[in-house]
Amino acid sequence: MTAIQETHSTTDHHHGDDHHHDHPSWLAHHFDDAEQQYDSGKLGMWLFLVTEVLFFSGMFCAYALYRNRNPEVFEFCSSFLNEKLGAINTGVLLFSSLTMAWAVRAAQLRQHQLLVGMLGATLGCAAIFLGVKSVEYSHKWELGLLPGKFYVAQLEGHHGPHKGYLEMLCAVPALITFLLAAYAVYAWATKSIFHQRVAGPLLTAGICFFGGVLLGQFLEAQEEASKSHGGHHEHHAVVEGHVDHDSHEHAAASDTHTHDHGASAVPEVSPAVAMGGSPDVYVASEEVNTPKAEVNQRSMAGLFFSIYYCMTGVHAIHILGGMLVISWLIIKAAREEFHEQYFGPVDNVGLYWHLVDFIWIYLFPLLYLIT
Amino acid sequence: MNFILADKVQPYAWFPDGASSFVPQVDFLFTVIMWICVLFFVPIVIAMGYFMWAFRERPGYRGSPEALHNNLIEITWTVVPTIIVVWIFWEGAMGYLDMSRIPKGTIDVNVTAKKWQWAFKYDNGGEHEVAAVEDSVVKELPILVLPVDRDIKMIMRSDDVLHSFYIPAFRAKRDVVPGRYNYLWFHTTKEGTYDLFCTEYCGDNHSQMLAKVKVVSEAEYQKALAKAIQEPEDPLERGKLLYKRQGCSTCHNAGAEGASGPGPSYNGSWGKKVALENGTEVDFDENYVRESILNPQAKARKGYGKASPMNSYAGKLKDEQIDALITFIKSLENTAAAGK
Amino acid sequence: MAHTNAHAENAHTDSHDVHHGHGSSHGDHHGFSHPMPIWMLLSVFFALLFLTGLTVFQAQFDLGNAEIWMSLIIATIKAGLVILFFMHLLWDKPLNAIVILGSLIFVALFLGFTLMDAEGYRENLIFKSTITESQPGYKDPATLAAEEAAAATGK
Amino acid sequence: MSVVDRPIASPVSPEADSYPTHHFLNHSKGFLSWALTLDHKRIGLMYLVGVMSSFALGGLFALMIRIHLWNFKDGWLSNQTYNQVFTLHGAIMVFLFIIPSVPAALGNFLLPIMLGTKDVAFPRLNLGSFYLWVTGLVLFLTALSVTGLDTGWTFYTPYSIETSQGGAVLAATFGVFVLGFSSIFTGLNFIVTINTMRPPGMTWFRMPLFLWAVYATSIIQVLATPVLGITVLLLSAERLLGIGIFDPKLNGDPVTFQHFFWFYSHPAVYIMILPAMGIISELMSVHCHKGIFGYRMIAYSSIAIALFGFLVWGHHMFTSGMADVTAVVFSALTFTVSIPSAIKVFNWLGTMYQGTVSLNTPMLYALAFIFLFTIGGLTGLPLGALSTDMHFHDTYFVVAHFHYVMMGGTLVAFLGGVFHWWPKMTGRMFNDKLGMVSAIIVFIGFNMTFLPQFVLGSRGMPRRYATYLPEFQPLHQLSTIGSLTLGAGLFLALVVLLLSLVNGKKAPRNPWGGATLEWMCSSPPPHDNFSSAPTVGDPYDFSDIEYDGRVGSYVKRS
Repeated sequence: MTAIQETHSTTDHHHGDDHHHDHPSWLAHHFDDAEQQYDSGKLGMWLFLVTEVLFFSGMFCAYALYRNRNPEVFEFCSSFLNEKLGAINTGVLLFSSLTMAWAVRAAQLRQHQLLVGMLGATLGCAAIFLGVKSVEYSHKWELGLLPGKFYVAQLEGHHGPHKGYLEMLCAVPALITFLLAAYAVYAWATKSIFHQRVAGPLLTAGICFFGGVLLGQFLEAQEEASKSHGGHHEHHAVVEGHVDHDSHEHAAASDTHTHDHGASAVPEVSPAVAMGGSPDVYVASEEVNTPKAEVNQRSMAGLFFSIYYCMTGVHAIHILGGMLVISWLIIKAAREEFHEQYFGPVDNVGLYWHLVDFIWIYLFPLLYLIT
Repeated sequence: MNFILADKVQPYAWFPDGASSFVPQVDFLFTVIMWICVLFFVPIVIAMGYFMWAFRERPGYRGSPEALHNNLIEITWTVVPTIIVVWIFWEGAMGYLDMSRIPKGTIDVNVTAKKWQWAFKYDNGGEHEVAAVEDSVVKELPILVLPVDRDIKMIMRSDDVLHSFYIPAFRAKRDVVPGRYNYLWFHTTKEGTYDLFCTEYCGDNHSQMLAKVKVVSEAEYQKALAKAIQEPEDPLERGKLLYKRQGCSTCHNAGAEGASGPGPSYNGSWGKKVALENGTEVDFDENYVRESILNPQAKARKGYGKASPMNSYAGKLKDEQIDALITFIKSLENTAAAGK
Repeated sequence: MAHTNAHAENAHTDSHDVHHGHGSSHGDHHGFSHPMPIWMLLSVFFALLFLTGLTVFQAQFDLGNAEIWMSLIIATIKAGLVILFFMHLLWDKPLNAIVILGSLIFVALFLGFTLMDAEGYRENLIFKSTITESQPGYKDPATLAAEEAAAATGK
Repeated sequence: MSVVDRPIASPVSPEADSYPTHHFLNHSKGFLSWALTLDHKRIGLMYLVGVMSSFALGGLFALMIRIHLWNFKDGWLSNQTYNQVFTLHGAIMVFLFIIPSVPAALGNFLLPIMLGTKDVAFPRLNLGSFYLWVTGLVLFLTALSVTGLDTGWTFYTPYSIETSQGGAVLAATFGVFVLGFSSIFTGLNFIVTINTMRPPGMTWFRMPLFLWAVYATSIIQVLATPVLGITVLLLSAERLLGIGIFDPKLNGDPVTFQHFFWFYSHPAVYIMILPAMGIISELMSVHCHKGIFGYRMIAYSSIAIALFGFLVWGHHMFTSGMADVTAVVFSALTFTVSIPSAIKVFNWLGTMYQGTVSLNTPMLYALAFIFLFTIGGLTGLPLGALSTDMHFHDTYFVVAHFHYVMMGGTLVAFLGGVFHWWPKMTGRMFNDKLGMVSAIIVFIGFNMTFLPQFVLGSRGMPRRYATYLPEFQPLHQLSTIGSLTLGAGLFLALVVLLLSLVNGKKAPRNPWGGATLEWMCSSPPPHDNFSSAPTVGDPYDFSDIEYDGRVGSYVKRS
């Protein structure tokens, strides 16, 4: 109810001012004045953010449910996510949020050049983020760390054959960057300030993507090195952690426990047997009786990666959407359309962008930092 | 209050006559609610009719635009219903807690629901029999035999999708959920035969996933138990039994009349080449039948690719049981030949 | 239009009396653009960076169950900073604040009830290990059922 | 500002009330002028046509079901077809008809006019959500034609994961996703419009109750629908990627899906019924020519229902093996929703008291609503009480209950609203006598269809059964006969409406004597509703509105 009284007081203040005869171009005909238009847009955007929050809440619910059910799986699997990359991406997104907020300020102060620059920076950060992400994804796919029933990982760390997922992921961005480059050439050829202002940031963003890819590959390679170096310790540690956690959670994960015994009583069986009986099984022969095997199967680790891909994937889609609208803003900004009367679009896209950041702020520790 | 009214209130006419310890509470509560509804509904309708008539638009009459608000009335018709629903809630919750608190020393029955048959396993390891029933869409149904005047507990699992275990006469219902156990208990009070339904939609033959519950005297129950553990020695007889007991009959026709139901008919294919969904052909022989029991999707018959998928019986049938089924299916070929 | 000078004062007013100014700024219609001072933007950004470093750092040690709460608390602080400053909720119409905070209440409801129920039937779950099923020592449903029954009547 | 272009204050002269030569219908011509229109009135009309035709489709399926059930076995449909038919009946009725019916069709047309604004806050978004709705429709038809959807409209896992009708499930879930966003954007649009665009004088408590109802509805649409979005998204991921979150084969939890689904779909029940209640509040006061009884109680109860509606979804899962405490809590919360609904019914009766009741088609539908909705509401009590629900859950008792609320409630109110505002929307009067006949036939047919189903349910007839025990046959046949009657009544209603377009006489400005703003502008309204912000009075002050024989319309004494 308070909400209602509140708006009652705040929205009652466009007394029949007869502006609507001389409507400026940026003021829609059905609004009385700039502030009404701005307030409407903003409230609308906040409501949209509410829907986004609830949209993601579904996946957070799934996460909480299954992490609570078998924590050891989440511990074990998150050791396959590269903390460094996650942290870098967090930083990148935070910086993009800064530039976005700054862009709003620039729009309000009619600093058109700065506005374009800030939007461009935001776009670039988004591109870097996606670049790093595609490295993460492709790397996991090659390891067979796939969602649910496609999960086929061998945990002895050995790679499958190089399948070139990364190249696939890079194909489209490459094409786009090429087109943007062409556009940029055209812009400078025609010496059109407007086109230059637009092409510059977009092209930079395109290049940033590959910057992100390189960065990602570099860090991933480092990780590999450290793994293969102290790799044995790594896994040992994980297994230890798993075991004593299990005894920790004795009451909770009692089911797991009984099956532990069942499994450890079992003599070694050939992968053929393991494969044959039920299509869901995917375990290397030498793993069948290790506690790790409990976790390394489609119904356990597979489930974790399902959740991982759903959350990060949907988030990545939101980033893509954000990039589209930011590019649209860049075009408007290049036309110098924004001023203290009319900066709603920048402000609202900003809100959206901050929400995307907001979500990632939770995703990062929940997925990458489980010990 | 319950006790005061319980004997005054006749069991509700529309209900099937009850046969479990839950019946009095449920029927009592429902009857009371029904009367409450009547007490609200009838006056509302009468008032509606009367106002329609008394205040109808007519020459020379103009109603007064007063009477827009009356705190006393509005508070009354807020508070009174509130009190009533609080009571209803309380009654309902108490009854429910009785239903969900399982007493000790129950007779346990393992219930396994699968598309589209109920399978019952008594605690001596014996399994239900399938018998002919009249007044039903299905000619033969699984029969669950229970002793009268005992606490019975159902331990329920599902092999495939959601089902729901419902015996109207017992006023008892519980979903059967794959991936977990659900429990249901009741106290049988009256001998007789009662209907058992699946009330959670489970696909093509959902409406034929029925069974009969036979509540009998202790002695007859013991007889039934003894009967339940035996499987005939003769493989053919045994095959016949398993064909019904394992629920093959719910999808696969075995009679001389042509294919019916979601699965291909067993009839008259033995020894012939049968076309597969993947375009190839295969000999319909022991090997094929065995494989189709253990890994049904491997070689689906032509035209059954879209049929609702059958689950593997690996780990559910002993080897000799599979042999018995094969013997039975083999025998069908001969009957069909005799038919020709 | 003749609003630009009217705006000129507002634009540079420091955010705090903007906060108060809002309710009363009905007279002029253009008091709605409140540029954020750069120092504020920057300090918020560095605060966020610091907190990120902090969660990564605290993730080094195994704090057991406390760990998830730690990282959630830090994440919430970061989220709060983003919402309050980058999204200007601090100076926004109270309605918008109510809207977004309200949504969090409903998220809590959703997660709360769902998890509450899931926790309730947890002991009834049949833990499906896709390995053990296809191997010797695999228990057939009946014996499992018997065990479960014993467990259930025991409790 | 001159007095003349303030509709409410203008002294009504005959010519002012004659059929306007220029209005939103002939404002611009050509297909594109409709397909790309940003005018909320035209969008509303397009929605109206859309939801009515999808209702016809769903109704067709309903009749197929009833006819199939005439015999207890060997009906004219195979089990498989029957399952697909009831699935599509449910899915189409819920997602394509009921949810958009009142808010999107009538709401779009009326909200800005009742509020006294030129348009909704985001006209483009408005048109966009209409086209999202169309996309959803197309996807559903694909699901229908490609392979039949057979999961039930609830898409319960794991059946929806295992069923061989994979293509249909994907098409339908994606359709639901799109329709969800259509409904979200509508709600968002309405909330913003009501919050920021009310003209001077239109305070919260001067808003017609229909707007309160739509506002409450919009809150639900914005808060609940996203969860449906993610649910169906995860479901389609189940089918495409086998993620296993809801799949017991992979240790997923099928019951979690039910929580996800009902967190939306129970509040959705109030998306369906709240705007209908709003319509009834308008109809009762206008056709009784008397202010609504207990305005604030009704307004508050709308909001209360909207919020409490979020706390009760668990009662759809009482038999799923819930923990006792959860079940008891949900049951308790469930009863809290019943009170506000009861209050509304009493207030509508209070409105009739000492009014001037003019019996016409809309009023008859309104009275039918009160009758049917009361039954629907009261039969909810044994379903909310835990022990009795154990018996009734998933039986025909539930089917009858929600048809009394959804169809006897929402549909009947929707029809009443369509008849009530038809003159305003089309500028034509319909044949009132025939209209009343249709109302009576619908009323009789409806009760004949669904009263027997209460008995069937309490005797233990489970829902979604293609065949049933012979003992149930007589009641089923009665119900089938009823459904045919009902169909006839609805068809008659449609005929009445369409005839009015052919030979209906031109509608005056205010045929019923309403006091809300939409009756102050011509029928049909001009392109942008009000040439200037109208002055707003009490929407339920009928004291100075009286019939003027010269113009054949109600006018405001000035």
